[in-house]
Amino acid sequence: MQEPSTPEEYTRILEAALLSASEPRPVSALRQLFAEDPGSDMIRRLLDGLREQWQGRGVELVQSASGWRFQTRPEVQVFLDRLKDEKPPKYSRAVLETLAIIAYRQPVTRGDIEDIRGVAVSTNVIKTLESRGWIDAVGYRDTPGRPALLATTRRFLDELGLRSLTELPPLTEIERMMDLVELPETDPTPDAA
Amino acid sequence: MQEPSTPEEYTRILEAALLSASEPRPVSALRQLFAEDPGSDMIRRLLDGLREQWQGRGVELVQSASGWRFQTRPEVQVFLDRLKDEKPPKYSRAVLETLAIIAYRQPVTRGDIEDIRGVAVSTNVIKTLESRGWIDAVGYRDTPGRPALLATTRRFLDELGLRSLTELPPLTEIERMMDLVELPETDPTPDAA
Amino acid sequence: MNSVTSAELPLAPVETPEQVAAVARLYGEPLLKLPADLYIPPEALEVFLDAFEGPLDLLLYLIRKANIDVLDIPMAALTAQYLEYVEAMRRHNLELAADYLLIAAMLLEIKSRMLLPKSPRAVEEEEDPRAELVRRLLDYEQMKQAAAKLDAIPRVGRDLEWVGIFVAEKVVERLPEVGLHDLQLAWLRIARQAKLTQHHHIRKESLSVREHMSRILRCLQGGEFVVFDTLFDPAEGAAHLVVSFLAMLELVKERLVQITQTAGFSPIYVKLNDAGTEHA
Repeated sequence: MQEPSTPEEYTRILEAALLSASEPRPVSALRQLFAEDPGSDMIRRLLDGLREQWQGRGVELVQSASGWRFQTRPEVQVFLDRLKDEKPPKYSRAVLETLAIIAYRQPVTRGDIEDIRGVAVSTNVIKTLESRGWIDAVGYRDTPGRPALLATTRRFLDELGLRSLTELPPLTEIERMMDLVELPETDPTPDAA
Repeated sequence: MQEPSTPEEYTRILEAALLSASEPRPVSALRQLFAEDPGSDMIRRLLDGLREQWQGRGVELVQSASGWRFQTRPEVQVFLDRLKDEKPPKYSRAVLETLAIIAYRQPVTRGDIEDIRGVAVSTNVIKTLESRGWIDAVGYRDTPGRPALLATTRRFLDELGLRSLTELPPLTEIERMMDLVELPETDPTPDAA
Repeated sequence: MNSVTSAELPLAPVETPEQVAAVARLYGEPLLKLPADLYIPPEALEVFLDAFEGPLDLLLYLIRKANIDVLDIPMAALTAQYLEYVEAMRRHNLELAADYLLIAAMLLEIKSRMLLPKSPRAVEEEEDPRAELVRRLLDYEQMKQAAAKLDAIPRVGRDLEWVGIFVAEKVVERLPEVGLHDLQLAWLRIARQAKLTQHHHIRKESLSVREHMSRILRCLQGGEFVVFDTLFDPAEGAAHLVVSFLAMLELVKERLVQITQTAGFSPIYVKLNDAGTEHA
């Protein structure tokens, strides 16, 4: 096949590359598909066009932390699930809360997580998240025992379809309520006795 | 999402299921996508339609013994290969020098090559060039051991884009570059006839 | 703001469906309601506690159920109730998690500090003793909500699948690419080496002659005698003929071929030089 010359030909190749990719593809990689580098602006324009072409299908083109990829739309999952032998894991509250603390407060140690949750964090919880590839140790805090500092991975972002941590759902406003507490103005509750 | 009712809605789900499957899907499995079994004839008609929709793209829907699947077309492989970050293999210096000697001085024996390079030529070097189809033995020199006379082949010229050996970069030029020019000897003396 | 004045917090009956769904199973039966008062059937206590992620979670639940503003906790009531749970755990010999005791200690400490009269001077800088507890409860609450939000984000494997179709690939061994430039460089190195050693003099010779030498040898490969004339193609032009002839002479000189002619004007034959045969 000859090198592409029209936008349609470029798109045809981009589409095949993205449909067959096992990983998200960054724009920089997609530029390498072509003997003559079309530049990142052109690739982005083509990707935007391709994304539009796929509107209304059961599959969509999305961009996450590591790049662009095709994925099925959540609406069709109910159908796809019927072909599955096993259900995907449902995570316990302990796992989800631990994940949330790592995601929003990273980097944190296991001790930090225990402080927030008020209970010991079992090793299994950490292992579950590690084996999913969602968290890993990014360093060690320079305190006794040198506990590992945990953070979320790029894969975590990719698997949740996020481009960066700033796309995490915003936390419920708590600061403002905290301020109220700090100003201890109302008389200490009389019923305390 | 509701159960599909129009052919387009069925196709949308089939397409998503096939694009996200890593293995070929038999018709029997695809029937299970739907709460109400549409029957294999209907599934086959929908798949035929889907295959047509994908005509002329970089990806095609194909049917094999184990079922239906999307796969890339052979024509796009050359582009996809560029995303692999393997370094192109390179010949060793020994191989390149041997090739150069055979190209410029053919027909030559292995002994000739060793004389010129000043080091032994390993059998592997010769084999590499032979298996590439770039050199072959065109005869044997009538000296003890009857060493093979090596020459470059038509294929060597083709693959380097040459019409004849005279299109190789002239040695005079190379040698002038390094101030090595020797007076050319006159034509081989005809006394041997 | 809160109007609860009784010493005991009323545990409102469970109404919110999301809580109901979260509660555990008991003897295979879904436990649809959390106990509506402090009495917990002994065999249900463990299950009941399993529904909570620890003491902070339990405290938040108690506060919620009693419809208390988390910023204005009636410490005495809350502490009393919490301690009842801890006592129930102890009575039933459940393994008392240290985490629960730790919070119990914290509650008692807050309560006692609130009972102490404040010195007028201290009032200014002294923080409400409950501030730390409230901070922890809100902090935990925030993360609890964040966990629910994270869980709601569509993720691969559960809500969607990644597309990765089969790559129809012809596996071709990648061969090194060689260009004219590579050959030129290789020769340059050889020549430089030769100059250094003076071991070998590189003769200059017409490449086309050498090309024709290879061509003629190839024609003779069968080992048969070949008619001399057939090795030349007059259609290629005079220059071509001359070069071919020079190549033939060179082959003879290098004793690579033998040329025979049985009689004058009879056909000349060319043959590869076999060992042991005489040379022309």
